[in-house]
Amino acid sequence: MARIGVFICHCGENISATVDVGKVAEAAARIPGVAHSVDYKYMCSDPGQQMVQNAIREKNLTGVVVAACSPRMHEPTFRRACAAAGLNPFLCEMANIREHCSWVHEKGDATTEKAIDIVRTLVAKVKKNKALQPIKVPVTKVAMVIGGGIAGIQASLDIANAGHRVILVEREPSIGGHMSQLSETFPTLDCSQCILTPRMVEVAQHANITLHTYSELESLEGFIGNFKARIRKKARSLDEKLCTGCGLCAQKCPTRRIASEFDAGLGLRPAIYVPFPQAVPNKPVIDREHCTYYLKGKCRLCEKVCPTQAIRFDQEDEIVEVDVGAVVLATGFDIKHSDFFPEYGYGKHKDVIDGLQFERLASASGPTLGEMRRPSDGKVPETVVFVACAGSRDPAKGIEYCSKICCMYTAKHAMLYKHKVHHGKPYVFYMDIRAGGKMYEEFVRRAMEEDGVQYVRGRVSRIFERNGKLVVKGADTLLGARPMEIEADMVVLATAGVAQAGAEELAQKLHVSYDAHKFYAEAHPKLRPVETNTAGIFLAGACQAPKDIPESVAQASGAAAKVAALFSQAELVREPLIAVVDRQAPPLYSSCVGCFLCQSACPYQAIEKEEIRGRDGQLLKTVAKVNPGLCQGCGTCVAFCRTKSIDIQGFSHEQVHAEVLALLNRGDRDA
Amino acid sequence: MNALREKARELLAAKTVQVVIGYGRGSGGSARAVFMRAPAQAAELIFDATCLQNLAVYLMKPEVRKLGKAALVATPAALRTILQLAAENQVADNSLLALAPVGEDIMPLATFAAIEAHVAAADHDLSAAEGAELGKFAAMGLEERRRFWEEQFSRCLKCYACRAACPLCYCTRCTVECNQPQWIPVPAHDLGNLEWNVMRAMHLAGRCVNCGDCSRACPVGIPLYLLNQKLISDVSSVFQARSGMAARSDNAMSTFKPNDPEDFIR
Amino acid sequence: MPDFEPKIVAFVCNWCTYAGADLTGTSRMKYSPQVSIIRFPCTGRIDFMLLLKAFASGADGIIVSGCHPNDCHYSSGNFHARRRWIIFRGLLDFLGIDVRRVQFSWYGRWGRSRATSACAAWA
Amino acid sequence: MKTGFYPGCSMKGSAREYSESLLAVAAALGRDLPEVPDWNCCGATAAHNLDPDLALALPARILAAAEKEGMDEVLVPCAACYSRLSVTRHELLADEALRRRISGLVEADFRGSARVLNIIEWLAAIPGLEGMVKAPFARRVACYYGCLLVRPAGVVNFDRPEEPQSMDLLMKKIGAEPLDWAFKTECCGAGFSVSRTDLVAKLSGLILEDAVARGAEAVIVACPMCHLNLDMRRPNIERRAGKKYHIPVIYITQALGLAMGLPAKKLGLQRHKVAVKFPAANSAAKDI
Repeated sequence: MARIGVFICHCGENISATVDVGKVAEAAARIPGVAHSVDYKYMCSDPGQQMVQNAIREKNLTGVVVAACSPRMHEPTFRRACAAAGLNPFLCEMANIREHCSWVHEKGDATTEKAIDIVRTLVAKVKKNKALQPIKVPVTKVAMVIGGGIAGIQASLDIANAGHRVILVEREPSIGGHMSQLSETFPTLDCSQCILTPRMVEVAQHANITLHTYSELESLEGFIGNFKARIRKKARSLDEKLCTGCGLCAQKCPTRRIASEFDAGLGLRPAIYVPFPQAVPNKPVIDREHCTYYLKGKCRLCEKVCPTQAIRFDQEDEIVEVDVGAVVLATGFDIKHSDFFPEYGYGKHKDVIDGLQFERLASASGPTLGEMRRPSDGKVPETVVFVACAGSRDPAKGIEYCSKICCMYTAKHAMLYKHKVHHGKPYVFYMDIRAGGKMYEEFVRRAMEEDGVQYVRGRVSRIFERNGKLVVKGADTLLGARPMEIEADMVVLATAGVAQAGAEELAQKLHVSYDAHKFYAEAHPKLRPVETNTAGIFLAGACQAPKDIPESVAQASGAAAKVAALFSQAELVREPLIAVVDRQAPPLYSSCVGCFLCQSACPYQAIEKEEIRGRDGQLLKTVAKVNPGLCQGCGTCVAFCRTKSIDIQGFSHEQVHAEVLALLNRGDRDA
Repeated sequence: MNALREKARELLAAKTVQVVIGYGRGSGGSARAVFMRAPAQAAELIFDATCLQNLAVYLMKPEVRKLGKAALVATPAALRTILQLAAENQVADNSLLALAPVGEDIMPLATFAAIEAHVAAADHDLSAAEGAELGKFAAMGLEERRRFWEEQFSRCLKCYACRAACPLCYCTRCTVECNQPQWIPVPAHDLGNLEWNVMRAMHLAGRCVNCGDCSRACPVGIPLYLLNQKLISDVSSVFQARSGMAARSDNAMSTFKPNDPEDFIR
Repeated sequence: MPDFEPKIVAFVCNWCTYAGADLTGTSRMKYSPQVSIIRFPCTGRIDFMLLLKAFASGADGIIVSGCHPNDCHYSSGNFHARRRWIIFRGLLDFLGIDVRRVQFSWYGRWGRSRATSACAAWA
Repeated sequence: MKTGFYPGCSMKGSAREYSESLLAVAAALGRDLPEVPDWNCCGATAAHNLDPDLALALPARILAAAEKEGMDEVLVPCAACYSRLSVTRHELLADEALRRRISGLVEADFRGSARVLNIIEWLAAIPGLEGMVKAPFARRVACYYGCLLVRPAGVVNFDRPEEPQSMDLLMKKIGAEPLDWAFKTECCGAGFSVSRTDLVAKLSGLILEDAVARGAEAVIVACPMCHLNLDMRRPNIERRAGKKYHIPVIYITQALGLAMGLPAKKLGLQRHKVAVKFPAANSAAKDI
């Protein structure tokens, strides 16, 4: 027979002002199964909790109902109090007679009646509660970071420095990401390589970090703490141990006219190449689509000149299997290129370039070794027009969001241009300047006032070539939308930041949700920005949305902290409010008939197939089984299952059924 | 009919199947299910307008499964049932042989792919007459409908013959038998009958293949097919989903589309 | 029947609507005491059998409310629920039960206007 | 597939040659174009400045008449009428209450079953146009779409709004060499032709200047308003620019007619202000 304790709180007078708490206590005492019913001014206070604990011990209660505020407020408090008194915390329920009763109704019998209804409902529920133990899941203390840009590097270093092993997977031949392509960075004009390469070297030399470059994630199974990842190490056609990085092969390689991805198509590279001088690892890769040997079976010059015979033409892709406990997604972003804009000539005009291409022109390791020369004829451009919001904030083009970093790098570009071409005339067409970071506004102000960049508030409607000049048609909305035409030598489009190519496929491999623009979805935009809805998978950097370097680094450290917290305990402890498929004695073994229609109802792929075999190993039945690590306790499968074979702890069939009947004032047994 | 008998005798003689489930002549001119084990018995097989029962129901009975691989004389409804059972992981491919009567001769369908192709060829939507009958209900007033069904359900004995006849009611422990909590009241009073019939219809939503056996089995003649046809027409018109068309298909009720209509939600 | 007091049961999800109801409390908005709330982890957990059981046990009106599509804490519970509600409502109407007695909604905040209008709609 | 023809006021007035050339080409292609019975003015820019309901009612009445006549689509050669009819059809199909109210106003039930086609869509849908070419229109041409034919993109969605190609492709089919120029969709001054002719002189002048600078021998248009500004306002353009422009402006239907070997008289070429003459070098169409 149940022995339930009911504790009614006055909450000072928040409850007692409109609810006759004495009457509720009396009514509760009369409910069958209630062994103790008392009211007190402040249940959540220490003396209040003492009352609950004493009652549990003295009357060895089998369940507790605290009629007070919302469970979202003090459920943990009272559950901890019950646990301290030896009662399983999941045998304690809150009856919300404040937010849902005393505060929202006038003083009167109806309000007190409702309070009694609520108490009776929760007493009925608590009689059906079961003692539950928290779920313990082992944790593999190895983290996998996907993406070797600044976010991935920072996350890897932080996790490694917290004493855990890290596997960093980077798709390109070298880590560094877009930051390695930049010339200088706002707002301090630090040289990008100077502040990045030490971190890259630190990653390569860190004992805890295993670096897989020119590699991609093949698949990921498992759940938080127990992922199994398969990484495809694409064949570099090189034995990395023998290669000393001398670079002789790249110098001698005859196939030299391949557009360099690192130089955003402006510079050229050979078929066997190291993307940039400070690459980590500084080991070349053979581009099999352009290498003459792979196309026509001839040449093999690199093999001949290589002092350590490190070239391996027959090398195959290799699959590496690793167990990891957490994954940090830091795959970064990409930008739209000039061929996306019809009004700017669909990429026809050579001197209409995008932001990354300008960075390469300005960079000392760029195709023009840092000299400001335009791609078409190598002349120094006298007049350069920078177009902000090229594609961003433009619903007609399907990119309605602001890409956040273009105002800042456009100001930086204009400033760099002026520093290199003192007599040059830079114009910036903008809609609104968004310089919200620390020292950002001052930086843009400096570009305007000290470097004489001509800021024109208005959109560029069309760019076309006319006798050697790029005619930029726009309007100056601060001067009465006066149409203006600028004959420019070069135009730099600050194009929209978009998701990386392949972001969607990677998200599908990890079951991580993403938005319409293929940016990964954070668990909560404000309160859980570095987590995803998939337990154990975290986010850092621009793969979640376009953002600048300081924010990416901050998010990377945030994600690393989450991973370190996850790895800080031997086992992962989770609330046991999850679904369970019933099991029974043979021959039934389970009421589940194995239709598995529940699998498509589960958003977390938490329902697996379990084969029940007889002692002779013969397959008797295939039934559903819930993976406690993955199930988040939504209960969608529970309401779907026809035979009610799957039930959720904390909101079980019996509990909610009892609540409905009790609320409508009918006894349990009245069938 | 003799093509059928010939085929059955040949299958049993060659032991390709252990039992042929077909129709035999029952009492009073009706047809009843027969289970042929020996080649000679094949002569009893018949197939004419009286053979309506959906024999696929026997595929789920343990007693029949024990007999080994079965060949089944399959009406279109039975073929749809086999595909729906396949979609619910209850029957495996190549574990049965469907004999689909086409005019005078018999089309053997050994794999789900063959059954799917055969099923796809014909039209399986609700017939015009069935649609019209549903329309008649829609035209009725709310009160008129309530009285109609109240009267129908008042005659329900809770004998659960409809559950026994339905090939898709194969759950080993049906929720009706669950008493902790007592979902469906045991006595055959009005509220209990309503809850049972609503639950039966809802549990067949997106699954029922409209074979009509539930209504034929009901001793008190409640037009149960109307409930299922109503849900079939809703599921197909609102979700464009049709059960029993493919061996591997998502269940309409356990999947969703982001743009499902929600005009009734405030 | 002016003094007839309808008994309304509200099946709500723990995240948007329950928190919304709490918020309605903290802002001291008033609504009829005839409405009582039962908490579920998600609208996906609300079983049509419970709505049936509530009607059979004497509830006069039912409110079922959860998070707005795309806001679901479990990402798709409300989408599944919506699909079931469409079919369940169709069946109830077919059986002659007045579907206005069951109000489905996505409640960000449980405003007084919503609760009372729900009762009014019932009456 | 029954195709109706909505001429609109300009085709019976200042742009008669557009209608003549269209009907000549249609006859040669064996396509009959029955006019929409009892058609009325489409309201052009005047209507939606005055009253939004009027701006919807006029086109709705036209389309309702076409639907009653069983027309599946209506060819609307004038870009302004095309824009008004397609915007109206778009808005009324999107808002059921509005559709009922406007149908009530014009006492005709607008259903929206008839699609609205512009001249290029209609021509592009005719198979084997190349086969009909007897004398290829071997000229360097600047295809001028004007601002209404391809916009607003959401409603019209017929070609790329910023950098359209459809007229260029059609001209290529009949042997012409369409130039890549920058004023394809720039405004010619449109309705300001009467009130602010100076503006038209400037805007249309810029268009002609760019076309001539790139070596175009003719400007091809598909809208009576553009033709009027580029052709009839030529004296104003020349006076403002201080130089002569001899480049002729012809409708796409006229160019097609010439390529099909139809006589210039039937194409109404004699009605143009700027003589349709081409330099002697390539002589497909002699001095007319």
